[in-house]
Amino acid sequence: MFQIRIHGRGGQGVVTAAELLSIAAFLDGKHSQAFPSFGSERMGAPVTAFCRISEKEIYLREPIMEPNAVIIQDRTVIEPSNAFHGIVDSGFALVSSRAPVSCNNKSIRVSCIDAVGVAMEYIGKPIPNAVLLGSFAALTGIIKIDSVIAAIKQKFSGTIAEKNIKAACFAYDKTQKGDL
Amino acid sequence: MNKPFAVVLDASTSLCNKTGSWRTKRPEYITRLPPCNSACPAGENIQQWLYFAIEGKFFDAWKVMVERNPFPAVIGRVCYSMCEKACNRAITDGAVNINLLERSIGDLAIAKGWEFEKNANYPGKKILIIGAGPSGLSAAYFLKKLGHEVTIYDNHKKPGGMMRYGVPRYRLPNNVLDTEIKRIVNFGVKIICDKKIDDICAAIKEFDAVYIAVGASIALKPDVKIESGSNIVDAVGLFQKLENEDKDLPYLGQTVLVCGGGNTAIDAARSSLRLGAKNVKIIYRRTIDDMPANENEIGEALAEGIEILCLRTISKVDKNKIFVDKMNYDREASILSKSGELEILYADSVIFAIGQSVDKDMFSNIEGINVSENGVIEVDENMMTEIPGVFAGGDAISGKRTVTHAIAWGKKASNYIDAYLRSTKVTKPPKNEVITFKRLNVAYYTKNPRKNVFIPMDISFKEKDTSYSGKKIIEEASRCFSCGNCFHCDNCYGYCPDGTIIKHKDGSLEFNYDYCKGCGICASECPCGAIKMIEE
Amino acid sequence: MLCQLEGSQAIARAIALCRPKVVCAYPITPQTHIVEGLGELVRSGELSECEFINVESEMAALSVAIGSEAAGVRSYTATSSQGLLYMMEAVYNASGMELPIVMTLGNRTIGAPINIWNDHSDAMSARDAGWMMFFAETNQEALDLHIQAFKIAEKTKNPVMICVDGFILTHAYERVDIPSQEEVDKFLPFYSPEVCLDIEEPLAMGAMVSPDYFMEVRYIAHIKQMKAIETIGSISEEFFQKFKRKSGGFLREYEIDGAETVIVSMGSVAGTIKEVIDELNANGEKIGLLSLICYRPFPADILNKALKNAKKIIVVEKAFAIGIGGFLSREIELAIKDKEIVSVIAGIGGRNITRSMLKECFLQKNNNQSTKFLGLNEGIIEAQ
Amino acid sequence: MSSLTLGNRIKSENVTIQASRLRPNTISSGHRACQGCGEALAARCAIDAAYEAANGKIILVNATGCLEVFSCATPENAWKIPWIHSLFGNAPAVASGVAAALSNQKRNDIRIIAQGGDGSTYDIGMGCLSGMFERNDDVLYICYDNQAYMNTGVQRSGATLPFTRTATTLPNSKYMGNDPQTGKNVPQIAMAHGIPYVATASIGHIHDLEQKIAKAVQINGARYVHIHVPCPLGWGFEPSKTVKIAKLAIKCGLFPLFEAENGKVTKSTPIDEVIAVDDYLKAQRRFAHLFSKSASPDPLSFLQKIADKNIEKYGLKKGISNE
Repeated sequence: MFQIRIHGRGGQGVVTAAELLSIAAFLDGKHSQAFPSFGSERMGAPVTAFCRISEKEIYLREPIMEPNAVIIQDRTVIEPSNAFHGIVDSGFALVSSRAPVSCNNKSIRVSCIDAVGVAMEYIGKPIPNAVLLGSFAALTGIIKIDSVIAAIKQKFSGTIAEKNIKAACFAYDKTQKGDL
Repeated sequence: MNKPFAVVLDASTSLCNKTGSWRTKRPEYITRLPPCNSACPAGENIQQWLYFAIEGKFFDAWKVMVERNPFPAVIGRVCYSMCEKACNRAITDGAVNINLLERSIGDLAIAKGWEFEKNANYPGKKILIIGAGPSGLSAAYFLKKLGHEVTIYDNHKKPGGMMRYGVPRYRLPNNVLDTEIKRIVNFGVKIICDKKIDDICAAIKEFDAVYIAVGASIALKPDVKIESGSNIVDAVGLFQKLENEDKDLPYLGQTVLVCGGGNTAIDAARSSLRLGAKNVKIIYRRTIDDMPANENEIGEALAEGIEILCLRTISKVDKNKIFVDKMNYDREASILSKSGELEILYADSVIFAIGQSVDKDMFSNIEGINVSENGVIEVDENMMTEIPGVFAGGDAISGKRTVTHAIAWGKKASNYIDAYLRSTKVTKPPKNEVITFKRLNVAYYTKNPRKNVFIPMDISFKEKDTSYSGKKIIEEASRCFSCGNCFHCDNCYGYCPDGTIIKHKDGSLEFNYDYCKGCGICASECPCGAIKMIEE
Repeated sequence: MLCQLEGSQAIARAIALCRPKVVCAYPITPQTHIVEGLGELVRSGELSECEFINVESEMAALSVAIGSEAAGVRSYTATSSQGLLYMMEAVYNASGMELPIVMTLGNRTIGAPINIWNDHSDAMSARDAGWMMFFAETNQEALDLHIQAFKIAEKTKNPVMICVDGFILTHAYERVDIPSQEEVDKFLPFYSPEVCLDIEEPLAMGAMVSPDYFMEVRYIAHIKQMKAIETIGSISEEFFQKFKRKSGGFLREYEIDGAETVIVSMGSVAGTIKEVIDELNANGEKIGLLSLICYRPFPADILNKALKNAKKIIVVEKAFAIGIGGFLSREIELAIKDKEIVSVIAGIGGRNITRSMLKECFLQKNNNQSTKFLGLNEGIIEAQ
Repeated sequence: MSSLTLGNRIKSENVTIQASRLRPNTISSGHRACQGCGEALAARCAIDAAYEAANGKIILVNATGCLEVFSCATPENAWKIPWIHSLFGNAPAVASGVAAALSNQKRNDIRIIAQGGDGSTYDIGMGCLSGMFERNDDVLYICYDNQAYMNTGVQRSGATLPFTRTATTLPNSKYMGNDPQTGKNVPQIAMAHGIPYVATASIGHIHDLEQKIAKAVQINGARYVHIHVPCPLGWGFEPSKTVKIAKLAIKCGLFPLFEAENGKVTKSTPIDEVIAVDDYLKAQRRFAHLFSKSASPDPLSFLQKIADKNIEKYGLKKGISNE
């Protein structure tokens, strides 16, 4: 089972990111489970969402405390959300950040992408989730980029879907190239 | 259907709950005596005939009238209308114009040629009636109705008595009177005129009973000092001469003073105008509101320019100089007194219309028929004289001398005579309680003030046609409050919170005491006081 | 059709497949996504011939459903927590009038203190209201239960409440198999009640009932609901036949054969418990799980049979009554006597229930405490 | 004869349905209302009128209260038409539900009426009522206003008049009955929702009441008719006086009869002859303390001012007609 935790702020599409991840995994033929950190979601407040991906049916309902990967949509939440907490050895941390980010646990593979910058360029809004998912697909190989695209298509429609797909693909390619 | 138990119920199942057991008082439909009926000397069921008139059932209305009065068209013209004075509507917006309605329906009967319904031949007794005035004719009609054979003798040229000789023609045209008398003749009553009764005792032997209804034909002498050379006329004498088209009419002159307050006084005044007088005044002791004459008659007299001088009595007539006392009248205490103030009037003639008395001479040689000092024939409580089988009635025995009273006497006499002939007694049905204004809910009646009809007329002896026709009869009759008698307004039915009143197809109403809780809203909201709450 | 859907959306789809004619609700977290989803399905026309009514309160929400159901059409509402309390008078009313309304309860605790997170306090507050109550373990089950719910309700003339853990299920994206409209139509016939407000056959519903009849009314309701156990079983069986999926019914057993300790729980926590059992049994423990789906009517006999061989029963329950303790554990005692029953109060007000907590709890022996509070922060308690 | 009585044996126009031999009697005899109950009378008048206007296609939703209790208690149901009682405070919402169901079935020919007393209308059911109004649901709501909680023994409601004696506003040395600074006006609140039709009516004027109900029934959307129903028990007068008291309330101006469409007063029923409020108040024991020897005249003048204001506001001397 692969467990992903997503950190960000209300309004950045954190829960959507988890949802898209779970849909992408589903489209890959896997079992997946996405759920938010429950609460009254207020714009700007730190938000966490979770996603489990497995070959088998998933029973577990506890929050993800030992993720295989974290996706951090806003580097400023790392501290308040204790975003690197519990990541398994050699786990992934994908951070939306222009500047490099470091982690005390050196076994964690930290990658940074200026997801907001890419989002502004492709989508015109500072919503980095599609960019990060593209990058995540490339980084971990847990989900296929085609499934991410299909998930975005399922969730959104029209030009919004197109723009997000372009952004995701751009990030995927960039990550594939190791151009982070 | 599998309904949830107890929570879901079929419609109208409450009907099995007989809430009538809650009741401590029970409403009942009653009839109270309307004041008009109560006031009518003839005992006409006015409220009932108005009820039919409202429905446009004029024949039914007329039938109700003639149950008590064979002269609707006449009475509709000459009655003093006690009914209207008693009418509860008088307190709000004017009495129902009962008199005019009676005339209108009476005229309709004449126009339509309605006749009395002949009863099955009853082997009755033979009855002689002396006098074809209102009382005699009325008694004849009612006795005939009871199945008797009736003959009337009258010493005048024509039957009618005071109806013919006491009322001027412009008020009661001959054709109206003739038709209504003719109807009685058609009914089977034999009338023989120009017949002198020389020996009433002999006549009695021929008949099983006799009814003396000779009226009061002698004008009362006024208690006034009259100097010689004064021109004094009695009203009844004047009318008789007019009726007989006598050339030898008394001289009235230009200025006429009439003394009296009844219809006769008004008639005399108005007749004077018609006979050429220019200046006619009526002198009356009390106020105009106290005058017994009909409101309409007074109104018309005033309209014709007749002046009514109230609170005055004549003390002396000296040729054309009339000495008048001014009076004080305390209506509440009913005290009339001289004020001490004097007045002198001038007139070419003075007509007294102050009443009549019985012709004493008529019975002076008959033992058993006594005329009292008051000028009336003495009778016992059964209207019988000292001679068994000889009855007397009408103006001859009463002080209240109106056509209506006379008709009432006739009806009354018929009952006593019939009882005498059958050797039974007259039983009077119990009189219902008279309904007072307080018991009415007048708010339920649409405001509709009385319209008095004054048609400007040329001053002649021709009657003016004020009779209502169909629609107007209904309109005016509809002003009736129907005091004390259900008129099917459905208030009780509609206001009952428990829906306990059953309304039948014919509109009649019935309490369903199974459900009536006795709240009394029905009685409380009845406009006419025709429901009474009675303790269970 | 397999889909990856949020629980609330899955429920909304299930409801839409049942073709309700009236849907009404008042927003309350965590129920909101369900009615939002339905609102959208109605607006898009996917759920056609359905009146979607935005009401002013939960009281009105259930009252509208009472009205429409009484008028003879399939009606649905959803709520949570305080909303259920606010409509509670109507909750009793709907069952008292035998109106087969289906309601989703997105389970959330009850304040004060105000708290929007999951536990079963709200459901427990309505446990005696005469409704049938079912708890979903997964979103798939939630979906399936709703389809069964209308059939159960309409057949037994008893309203049905489907309890779905707030956030944990309502907000979780999972794989669900959504049946086709044809399949659902075959399973759930057109609703045509025998008794309703009908001008052709006027009846009065909701009469006042005096002491002369009231006890009988309640007795009959009790007997009817106990009898409904048969109906629930057969409908679950029919569902399995038609949809080839075991769903609904009374309880679900996991590793129960030979289990010495049997865990009893309701709702989504069963998933985590299963993971814990797998792990512990791999190490030689003999633990099984009995996930109770049908809470009302309380299937005591069925539970009794299922728990017959257990030596110890641990009831993991997400609600308790102040002043006495767990509800479910006490009711389990009705089903089975003379067994050690431990009540574990867990997840109150949204407190996480983790594998490690459960593991520790299941392994604890010689327990003198009959009621335990899972994950209680002793530090806070002491400080108070 | 008169057009002011309920019936007229001669004319067929301007007579009430209540006078008709074939009136529907939607509420049957055998119900358990008190003797002289104004509400029982009003209910039959109103629902019969509605029944006629809707060709018999009526469904009733009843809030808890006197009317509900006396009309439908196992095993006896007085209603002739489909009827449902749910709760005290939810009748408008239940009616909305019935309306939704019927609208769904394309049965807009069936008209829905919700009804309740002033307690359920003014107080406990206000939220549901406002919601029903605001959504403009196709429901006619009838409030039978007897100005207190009669079913529970005459306690004060939001409709209780100033200075009224009720079981919870007993006059004593400090208070002259109900606090005059309290209370609300639901017809005005209904109008503020801008619903198509609002009217006040009284059992003191059945012609007017029937016309208003008939009109209301035929309008689509949310409608509100407020009927003044004197209560012999709660107000303290002889059961036979129910209709009289209702008439006095109209005549003195304390209960104005008017109609409003889309939030604006369009018509008012003129008073023939305005009377002083005293004539109305002194006929009832609930105001007896205002007429005791030691009573201050202030409460009476306060109530007179309310009446005067009504007369002015609704043009009751001549009546308004903007039709």
